[in-house]
Amino acid sequence: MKDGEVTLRFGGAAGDGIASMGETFAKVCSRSGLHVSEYNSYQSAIRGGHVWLQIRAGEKKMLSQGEYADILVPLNAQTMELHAPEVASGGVVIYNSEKLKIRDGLLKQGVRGLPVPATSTASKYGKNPIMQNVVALGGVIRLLNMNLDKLSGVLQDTFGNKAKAIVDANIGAATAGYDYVDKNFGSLNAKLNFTETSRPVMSGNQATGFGALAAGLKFYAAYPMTPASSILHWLVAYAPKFGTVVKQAEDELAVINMAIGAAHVGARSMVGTSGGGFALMTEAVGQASMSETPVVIVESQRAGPSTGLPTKTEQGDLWQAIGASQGDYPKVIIAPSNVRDCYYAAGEALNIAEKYQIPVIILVDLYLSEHIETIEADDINLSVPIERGVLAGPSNGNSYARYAVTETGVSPRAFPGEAGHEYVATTDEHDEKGIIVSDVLAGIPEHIETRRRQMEKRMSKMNYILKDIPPPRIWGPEDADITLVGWGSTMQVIKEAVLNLGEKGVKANQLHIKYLMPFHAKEVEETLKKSKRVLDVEANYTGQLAKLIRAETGFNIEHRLLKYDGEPFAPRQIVEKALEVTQHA
Amino acid sequence: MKDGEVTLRFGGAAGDGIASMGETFAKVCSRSGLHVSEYNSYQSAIRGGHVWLQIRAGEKKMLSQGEYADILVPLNAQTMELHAPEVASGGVVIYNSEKLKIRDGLLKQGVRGLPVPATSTASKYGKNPIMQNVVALGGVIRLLNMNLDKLSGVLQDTFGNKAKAIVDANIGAATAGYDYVDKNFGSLNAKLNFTETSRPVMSGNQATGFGALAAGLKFYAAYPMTPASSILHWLVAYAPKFGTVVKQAEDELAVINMAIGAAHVGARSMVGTSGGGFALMTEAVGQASMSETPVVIVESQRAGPSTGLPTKTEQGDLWQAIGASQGDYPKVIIAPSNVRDCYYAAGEALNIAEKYQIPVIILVDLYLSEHIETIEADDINLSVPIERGVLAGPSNGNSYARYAVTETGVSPRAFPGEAGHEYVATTDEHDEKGIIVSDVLAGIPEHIETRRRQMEKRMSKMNYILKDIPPPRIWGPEDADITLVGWGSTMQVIKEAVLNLGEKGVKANQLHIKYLMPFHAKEVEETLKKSKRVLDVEANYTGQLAKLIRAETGFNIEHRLLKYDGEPFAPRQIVEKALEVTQHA
Amino acid sequence: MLDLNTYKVETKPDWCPGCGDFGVLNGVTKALAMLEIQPKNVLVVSGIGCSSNLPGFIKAYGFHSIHGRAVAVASGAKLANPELNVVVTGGDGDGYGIGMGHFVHAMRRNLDITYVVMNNQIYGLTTGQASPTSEKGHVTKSTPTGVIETPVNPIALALVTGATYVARGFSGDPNHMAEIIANGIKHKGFALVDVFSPCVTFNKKNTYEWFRERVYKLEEADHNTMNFEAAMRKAHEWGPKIPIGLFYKTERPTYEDEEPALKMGPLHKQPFPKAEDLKPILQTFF
Amino acid sequence: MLDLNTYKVETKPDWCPGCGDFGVLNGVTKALAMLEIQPKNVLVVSGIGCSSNLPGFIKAYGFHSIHGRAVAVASGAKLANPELNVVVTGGDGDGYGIGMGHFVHAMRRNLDITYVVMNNQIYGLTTGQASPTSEKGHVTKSTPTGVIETPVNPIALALVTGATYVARGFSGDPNHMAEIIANGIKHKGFALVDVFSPCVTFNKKNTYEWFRERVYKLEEADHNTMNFEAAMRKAHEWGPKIPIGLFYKTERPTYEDEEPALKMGPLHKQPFPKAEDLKPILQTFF
Ligand SMILES: Cc1ncc(C[n+]2csc(CCOP(=O)(O)OP(=O)(O)O)c2C)c(N)n1
Ligand SMILES: Cc1ncc(C[n+]2csc(CCOP(=O)(O)OP(=O)(O)O)c2C)c(N)n1
Ligand code: SF4
Ligand code: SF4
Ligand SMILES: [Mg+2]
Ligand SMILES: [Mg+2]
Repeated sequence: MKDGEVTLRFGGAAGDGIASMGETFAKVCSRSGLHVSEYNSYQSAIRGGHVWLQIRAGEKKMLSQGEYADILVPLNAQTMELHAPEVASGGVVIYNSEKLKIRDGLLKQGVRGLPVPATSTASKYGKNPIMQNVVALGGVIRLLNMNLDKLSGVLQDTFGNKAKAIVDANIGAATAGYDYVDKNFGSLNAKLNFTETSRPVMSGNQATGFGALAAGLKFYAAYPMTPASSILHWLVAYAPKFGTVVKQAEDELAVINMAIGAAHVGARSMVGTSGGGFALMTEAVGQASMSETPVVIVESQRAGPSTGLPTKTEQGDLWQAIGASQGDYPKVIIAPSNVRDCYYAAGEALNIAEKYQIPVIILVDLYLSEHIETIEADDINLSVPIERGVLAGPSNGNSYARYAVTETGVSPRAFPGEAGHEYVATTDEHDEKGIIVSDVLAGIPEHIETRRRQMEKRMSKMNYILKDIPPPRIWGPEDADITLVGWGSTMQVIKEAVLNLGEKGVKANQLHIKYLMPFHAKEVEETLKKSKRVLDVEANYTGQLAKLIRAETGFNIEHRLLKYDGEPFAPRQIVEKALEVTQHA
Repeated sequence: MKDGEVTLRFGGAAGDGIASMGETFAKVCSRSGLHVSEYNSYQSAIRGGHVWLQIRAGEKKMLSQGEYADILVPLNAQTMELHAPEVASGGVVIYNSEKLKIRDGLLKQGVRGLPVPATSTASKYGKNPIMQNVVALGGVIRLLNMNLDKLSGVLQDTFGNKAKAIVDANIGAATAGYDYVDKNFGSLNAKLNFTETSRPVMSGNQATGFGALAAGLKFYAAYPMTPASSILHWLVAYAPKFGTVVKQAEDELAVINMAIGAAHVGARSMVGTSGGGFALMTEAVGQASMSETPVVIVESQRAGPSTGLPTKTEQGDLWQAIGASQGDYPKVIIAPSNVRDCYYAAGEALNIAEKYQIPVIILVDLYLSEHIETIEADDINLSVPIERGVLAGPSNGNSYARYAVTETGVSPRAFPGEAGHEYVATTDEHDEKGIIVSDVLAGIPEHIETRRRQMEKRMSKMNYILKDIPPPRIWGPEDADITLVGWGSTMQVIKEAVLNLGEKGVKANQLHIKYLMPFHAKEVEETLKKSKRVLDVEANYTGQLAKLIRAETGFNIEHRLLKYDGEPFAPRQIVEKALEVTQHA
Repeated sequence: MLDLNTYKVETKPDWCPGCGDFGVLNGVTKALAMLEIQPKNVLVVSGIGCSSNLPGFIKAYGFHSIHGRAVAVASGAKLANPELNVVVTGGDGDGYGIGMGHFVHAMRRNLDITYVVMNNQIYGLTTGQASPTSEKGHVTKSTPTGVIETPVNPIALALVTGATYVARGFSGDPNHMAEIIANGIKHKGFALVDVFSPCVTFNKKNTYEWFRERVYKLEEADHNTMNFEAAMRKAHEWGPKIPIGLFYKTERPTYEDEEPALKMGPLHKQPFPKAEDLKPILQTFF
Repeated sequence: MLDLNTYKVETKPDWCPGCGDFGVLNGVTKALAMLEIQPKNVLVVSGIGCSSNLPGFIKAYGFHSIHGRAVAVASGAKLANPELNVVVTGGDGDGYGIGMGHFVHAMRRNLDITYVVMNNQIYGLTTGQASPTSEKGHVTKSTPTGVIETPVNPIALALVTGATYVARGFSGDPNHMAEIIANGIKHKGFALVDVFSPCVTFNKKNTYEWFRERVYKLEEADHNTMNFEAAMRKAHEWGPKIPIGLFYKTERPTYEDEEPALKMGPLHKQPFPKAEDLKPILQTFF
């Protein structure tokens, strides 16, 4: 067990309440001053199957959920079989001795089994089998020398709006678990200092929803799709009272087109989906750009292709985002890299969308969307900047040119309802006033020019956006032996690998790319050319970022660590690959 | 007027019958032993607006429709105003003197106006104003010293299944026009040798439809969309009697999914659409690859983004094709480069699709789809090879593994109806038998492996396909001063530019890329590295091929000629740019 | 009634001479004038098709969207600014073909939108393929041996799906049509106005004459517009006599009325959240 | 009747214990057994959803397609091999939500397909959001203040759109359901079998008990299944009494029967064109 941190794993079947166990424990940790990172590995089946959740808590920022657990809480035999052998030396398996057994030889040397009669203990507090989880949580609190009151507090907050009896039963079960462990096993020798500084515990999707709400989101539409659905669930619970319409539509085609309609009349609009839903939206992404309607699309990637592994993570949709819709048109792709980033990316995306009147894609993935981590309380600035871009303002009586050619490509926007600005937004090519040229003007010399000018007007936005967004910067020592390149959700795990490499005496640094379109080709090229060795780390088969970097800079990243099995990276895997690369140099 | 060729332009409004004038004249030329290339510039409006068609005929293969006309036939005043000033010196404007005037100073030096009283001439043969076109055609035949009987023959074949009176009226009007010109103007001094070798006159879409039919197409579905619609129109007229189902569905989602359903049960299947329809299909393209169902998608590009300019050409959808659908999966992109190529590409695509059980995209564009050209009669081999790939054959009683892992990634296919092979094709990740792993197996070590193996199995197809398809080769002198790079429909016009450059003493050659995915990176890189200067010629804004080449090879094409106004390239534009590039070297 | 010139723009409609859509343009314009709705308060949304060019020919706000998505775009717009008079105009292919899903779902939402479908039973802009309302046996470019599907019955579909105002007009009678459209706009809830709008270029079967011989007005036929069953019977009349006019009308709360976030009016006029109002939300994460 | 084991596979259904879909699996299996259709001649097509996992649990050919497209995939399959017994199985979200367009258009085609919809009035697989058949006021994950749409009425929709066999089953009565499905498969033409298939995990409103208290059989209610109006009236019964059984049945030529290219049978068994047969086509280009 590493000083200053501990890793737990809960495992069972879908329906066993693993996720809420994780969330409860994460909050207890946070209230005890610990940082937390948690990942829930689940499957599509609603009941049954195999689910396990790993949670790592410690005194410093936890950059990943870690790899091997110190404490395993198996809720069924399958979990015992699969996970008990992986428990780290010095760790324990705390289990319901009335339901499970530890067969001989299952545990590694130095791992202890801690039997708890959880069924009978729990049965005193209710018939719900999930009460056993609470017993186990109580036991874990004791094992880690944590404060039982913190657990009771979280249970109180969670069940507070249910009957008092439920709250009492939960607290009773937790206490019983705590007492049993106290009496029979005592504490582990985990070295953990607790403080009173508690931090918000958030998933990426919650941060995205919250960030968007804070940034003035007024319209959100979605069609359920893992791993984007929880943005909908969060927003529909919190946003309507702020005058934000949150709608589930009949499909993703309706979703994006409704959002475009809402944006057209002036509402800051966003949608959320995963890769398959985004595929359906692509035609309308082009529409948004052509009609110059701002809209933000959150695409949370899951393991593809096609339906693929809906509950597993992947960074496989970068090229889909780049290639979305026919023709050349301006759009922006932002890949936030951790939960805090999600909060601000939502507002930033809404601002860019409205300033440049274009679609902005926020590319996240299942891991980032759904995993939970603590962030610093003051990481969340509740007064985020809101930029609505150039508006036409009251009509000066002259006729209004919605698509006026300007240097930046941005023309002042008007909203229906304003007198004197009546115009038609069109997806056909049009002149400055929005009159379509496709019908009877196309191909006539003057309107061949109209077309060219409108293309140039639209595309010129990209140059100005590139100036607005910060280029990526190297993190870590300038003179590193190896540079680890990545994008999106892998930022923290790569960072952890960089730190681990440093501990092993290998100087490593990190180039993490957040803005994928437009692309800081110059800066990226310069940085990579200066690097001694470059390792691309991505959760996809073809090395999609590496290919983009090559397309934009010509730079070929020789070494690749590509993962396409749906599982998140463990720091060790990156470290090992980096060691291999540096040793072979 | 260049020796051995002549260029004509017909112009008027939509509904004036310009397209059939062009087709008629093209056939007359073909039957007179001439080669033809024709391009019809039209707009979205069904009636009115401005339409003009250019047709170039000559003794050698016509690589483009040329630029300036020798003979202009304006059917309305707008055409006179817009096009008469562009007629090449030595040329003529032959016009209906009862309807139109040539205002002073409109024509270039050396261009003559030839007034014909077409209204009264035509009125003798019927009330249909389109009869005036036939009068004009008759006149043109005389001007070019062509044989009137050839025109009569084409009219006979065109109207042959209508009433004899109609045929007679048409031939009468043509003869009258011929006689009038004969009496009043005689012939131009065009130097054209006629022969009795006639050639098929075909559009790219006709060739695609015909090629697919010859290659055993059994199911075609489409939703109308310019410029792909004429594949549907052609196939529905000819294919059903060969036992090929040709269906218009309710939208593009239905189209591609119906085709996948048909392919699943064993029918060779294809669909056709343009960029916007393809956007809607992308989700199912991934489905085809994941379920390993062969399907061919013809995407005929038009000027985007979004609805854009539906009747104008562009090569703007390459990245959409590359990025189609979420995740990494095998697919093929083929861009035929002329009409002959379309004929064979259809069969080749069907073969690759079935051999590798993947989606194959044929990327053409409005220009290639709709323009008409003569090809050599023996260019059309009616016995094209048909490869259906590995089939399971009769069951041997063992249980069938639809997704068996093999070296090439290809597993034997079975069709519903066969005893003993019952299996489920799935879009969820699955094991070799097709049992989905997403539901209760995902994330379990053994099935993390299953997932990885299936990903590798699928992707390994790409390596074998790359070996199956020929790499691009330089056309022209090895030691050229400049290499012109392009893809798709621009092949011939670039070739013409290369030839023109040669005539001007500039050694140029051409690297034209037909297979865009998988990509012959090695060969392309080697070729480009050997080139003195490289000029990328594309009909899009961002240089989509150049970006792909850089992504695949790192090679940055410095010089670019990018056209995004919807108009096809004229050879002159390419020559001028090449001259600029070579002179500045 | 406002002057019809209130809605006049410079762009001339470029439909084929005689196209039924001219009548619909007149009908929509006249309806707006009758209701004295200012151009600034109208949003006309369309998809793609000959008919979908309509927003370009009328002074008002407009969104000339992509093929098949007009109803979705309009729904979003209405949900974001319920004060606008949202009128959707488009073709049978756009609305009943590719747009079928949105059409059905919009009706069951009962948004206060008026949907005018220029039903010419053909795909005009793409030069004459079969549409979902093409009659059985109709020979078109895509059905050289005749359509083999049963046509969509938009009136019956609207009746079972929840539209609260279901009517039909005919381009040959623009005044009657204007009346029907005006009542549709006035009506609180989803109004479907299916219009026989002949395509003179590609549909040589369902012509003005064809309709003139057949149509009769429900208003003159002792039809009870509040009776669902009667409306359904009328919806299925297709032969020597074809009804136009109002089939059915009922009252039901609109979607906007039931949407809590819209209590405060158009979204873009509502204030952005203040930090202090967001604080309690932040607290939930601790 | 064949042995039910004929259709048995190794994979165990992984629905939640008590899920209505078990009943539907039994119903479909039994129907096939009753009709003595060999697994090799069945193609079961589905989309995505809990219900859409069904093809994996029955021995037959299958296509577990993408969300919302099952009917389109099945239509293509049927058009390419009309000899197959094509059964589509899926959820209410899959079929009546995202799949609405295909659903309506397939019915007007009257392809000989049987469509069994496991209607649980909820999105099961995505953990409990409102579906197009969720009742007004239903509180779900995506509608914390209750659904405000009018639910889709699949029976009424099928009636006006051209399905030639329109029925409803209930998972609580699998024998009755099997009968109905069997008759649907036997029926030449599009058969819709909407099934109340409770989601025991996410729909706590429309439970087995809820339905048991309400459902009654049309077969026992003196209902004329050839009368459209009667069927439409029954389709709108939703309250203390809810009918199950056959609402409507009629005969109309199927799409396959009218498709000229299918005169010669399954497409993949037909010969490829010979060069000499293609020659006349080449001639048209000269
Ligand atoms: C996704 C997509 N598919 C196809 C088209 C081509 N398209 C344009 S209009 C149209 C149909 C027009 O028919 P309808 O809606 O009835 O309008 P009409 O022209 O008859 O008024 C089609 C198929 C398109 N623009 N976008
Ligand atoms: C394009 C797309 N959008 C969304 C999803 C996510 N998704 C999977 S199943 C489902 C709905 C399930 O509901 P239903 O069809 O009623 O089936 P049930 O699970 O209730 O049986 C959704 C929205 C998807 N797979 N694909
Ligand atoms: S083609 Fe038909 S629908 Fe289109 S403008 Fe002409 S008449 Fe009207
Ligand atoms: S979630 Fe509902 S529909 Fe899905 S398996 Fe469970 S009970 Fe059945
Ligand atoms: Mg139409
Ligand atoms: Mg459901």
